[in-house]
Amino acid sequence: MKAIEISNLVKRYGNFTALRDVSLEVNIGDSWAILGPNGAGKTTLIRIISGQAKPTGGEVKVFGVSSNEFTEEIKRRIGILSHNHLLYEDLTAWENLIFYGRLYGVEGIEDVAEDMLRKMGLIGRADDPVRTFSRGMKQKLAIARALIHSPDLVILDEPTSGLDVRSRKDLADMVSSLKRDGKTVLFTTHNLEEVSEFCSYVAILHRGRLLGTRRVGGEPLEDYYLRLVEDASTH
Amino acid sequence: MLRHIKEIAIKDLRLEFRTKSTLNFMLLFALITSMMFSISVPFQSIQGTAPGLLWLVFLFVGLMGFSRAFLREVELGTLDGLKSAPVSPSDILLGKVIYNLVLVLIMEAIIVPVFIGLFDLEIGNLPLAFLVITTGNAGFVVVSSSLSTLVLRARSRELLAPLIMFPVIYPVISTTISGLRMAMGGGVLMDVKNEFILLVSFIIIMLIVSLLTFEYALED
Amino acid sequence: MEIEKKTQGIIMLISVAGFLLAILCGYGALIYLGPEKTLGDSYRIFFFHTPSAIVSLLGFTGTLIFSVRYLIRRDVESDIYAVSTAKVSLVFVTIALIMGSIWAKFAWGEYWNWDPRETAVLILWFVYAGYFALRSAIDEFDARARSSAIFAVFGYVTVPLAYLSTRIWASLHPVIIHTTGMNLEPRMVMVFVPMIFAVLMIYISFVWIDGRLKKIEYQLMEVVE
Amino acid sequence: MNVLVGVFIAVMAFLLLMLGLQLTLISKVRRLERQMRRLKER
Repeated sequence: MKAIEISNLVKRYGNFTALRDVSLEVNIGDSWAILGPNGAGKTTLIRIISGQAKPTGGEVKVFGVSSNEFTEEIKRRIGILSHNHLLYEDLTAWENLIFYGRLYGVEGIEDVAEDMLRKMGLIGRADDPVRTFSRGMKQKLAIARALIHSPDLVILDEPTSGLDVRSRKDLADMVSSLKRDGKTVLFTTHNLEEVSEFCSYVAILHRGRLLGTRRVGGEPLEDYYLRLVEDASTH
Repeated sequence: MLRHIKEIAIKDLRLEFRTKSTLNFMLLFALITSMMFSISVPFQSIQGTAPGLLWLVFLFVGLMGFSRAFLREVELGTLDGLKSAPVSPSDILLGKVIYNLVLVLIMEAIIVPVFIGLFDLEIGNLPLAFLVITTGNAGFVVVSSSLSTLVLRARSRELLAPLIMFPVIYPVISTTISGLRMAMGGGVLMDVKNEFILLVSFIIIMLIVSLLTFEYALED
Repeated sequence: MEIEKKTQGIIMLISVAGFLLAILCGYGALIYLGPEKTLGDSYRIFFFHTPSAIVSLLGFTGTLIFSVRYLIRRDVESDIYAVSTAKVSLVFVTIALIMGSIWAKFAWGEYWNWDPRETAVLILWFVYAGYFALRSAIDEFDARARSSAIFAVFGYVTVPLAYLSTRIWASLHPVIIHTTGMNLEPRMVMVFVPMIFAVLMIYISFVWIDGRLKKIEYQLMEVVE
Repeated sequence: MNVLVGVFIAVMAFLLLMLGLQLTLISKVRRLERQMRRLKER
């Protein structure tokens, strides 16, 4: 079984085609970067994989289950960190984690949440509303939120945007520890350098089309990327 | 699942009581409309028009307040969090309905006494009046909770919302007023039997329609 | 394309037959039948008012069916026909409302009486006016089709309500069709029933033509893309 | 009686107007279909 199998995925919003004929397979335990400029369809792809949006055509399977029959069981195995942090600003850090933990049916949620907050270094601010947090702290809490139910597939949608150097380093540590634990990681970015820093595979998305996939290493990514994009525009 | 519904409702109540953003606005709005009515309606005719006016206050307030439950999630972007969580759409809807029902009960407990005082009303059967308003509001909450998601991506949604909600809840509006009139005149439960049958069947039908369509309403 | 041509021919036939039948029945209603005992000549409005009302209610049922079909299938065609049926029904119910209030002026002395049936039909009118308002406010195709389809399902409650309004609330509105049969003289039935069919045929042809127009406009838009 | 004849004529005129509307709509459909064919041939 693969973690993700996407075949001939199409997503249209009215006349605008966000994704056309995207096919991709991700093995369990691999870490993939989806690289593409803004508007390439990265977020749309993520939304479909995480069950927030439905495909117009084609099929997406996550852990063998098709997105058309997406069950709560599958959603429980996915953790998503979106560029929108998905936190309730007027609730405290603690309340946010407890709320989501209960929705995900996490057992012993209070202990898990406390562990999580300690690991993220937020335990001292647990009872402060999220509104008062700095950008980096919100990001840390968002990570805790995404991982509260220890998901098998972790989706990170542009997680580095707006992060300072310190928080970025923490994020990289977190991703490598996820990889060590054998989790599948999906990571979207528009930044070439981040690909090799976080992931071992890369898929290049350009104007809704998947131009190519490869292992990280060998030919410099920049050359590979430019070659694919030029090929695509001459066709 | 009941657990999810409860979690969502409690979360929303906690959010609301922390900021009171909706509750305060709803109350102020209710007070100012009551005052406007009090100024505009001649004293002699108030006993006859009061049921309609009281219900209008609730309609206006509900129209502004009930849709906040979803709007707030959309503005914060947390609706995506709910959608990616293992929660069925009907749980989300029912959580919001229950949250709005609690808001309604709070509003009633404050507005009705103020309204009675402001107009110096005589209410024949106060418990029945409360019961009628609550049932009417329940119908309103069910419809507005799910219709408010339809205008989320529309232009000028604040204008559009009453436009599409009022005609659909018209049966609730008219039966509640007639029930309220009965209760104010000192009627008993048996006098408003027909109104109750109509209201309850409306609520049940709308709840079924909401639960069936809500999965589509949340999609994108 | 070939099938479309054939349907087009059939629809043209239905349309022309509908119009001819309507003229014939109009003659029957206005000239062939004599005045009624209590209402005099004003009862003749009934032959135009009631068929448009009946057909528009049937038409809104069509809107419901196409809307549900859209939600299941997500096809452009269902959305287009949901809109066409709603549009033509809205015109017909407007006609029924206007003629009804003219009749009310003769029979009850006022154009508008807030009779339960009048009110219920007016609310229904607002529901479908709201339907078009909702559509015009959403730009994105899928969101527009989906939202309005869901709204059509909700709004449909007003249709049975309009039909049953005379039974639920005390109403002045005459009830013509009972479960036991029709409350009409045989000669009147001879004009009334064909008139329903005539209006229905006109309705169907309008819906088909409008739907066809919208479909081809949609296809053109896609090709230009 | 005269009033009724007048009403009848008005109804006929209204029906003919509707028929005319249908015919214009159909001719518009035809025109767009031709346009479509031309676009497809290209």
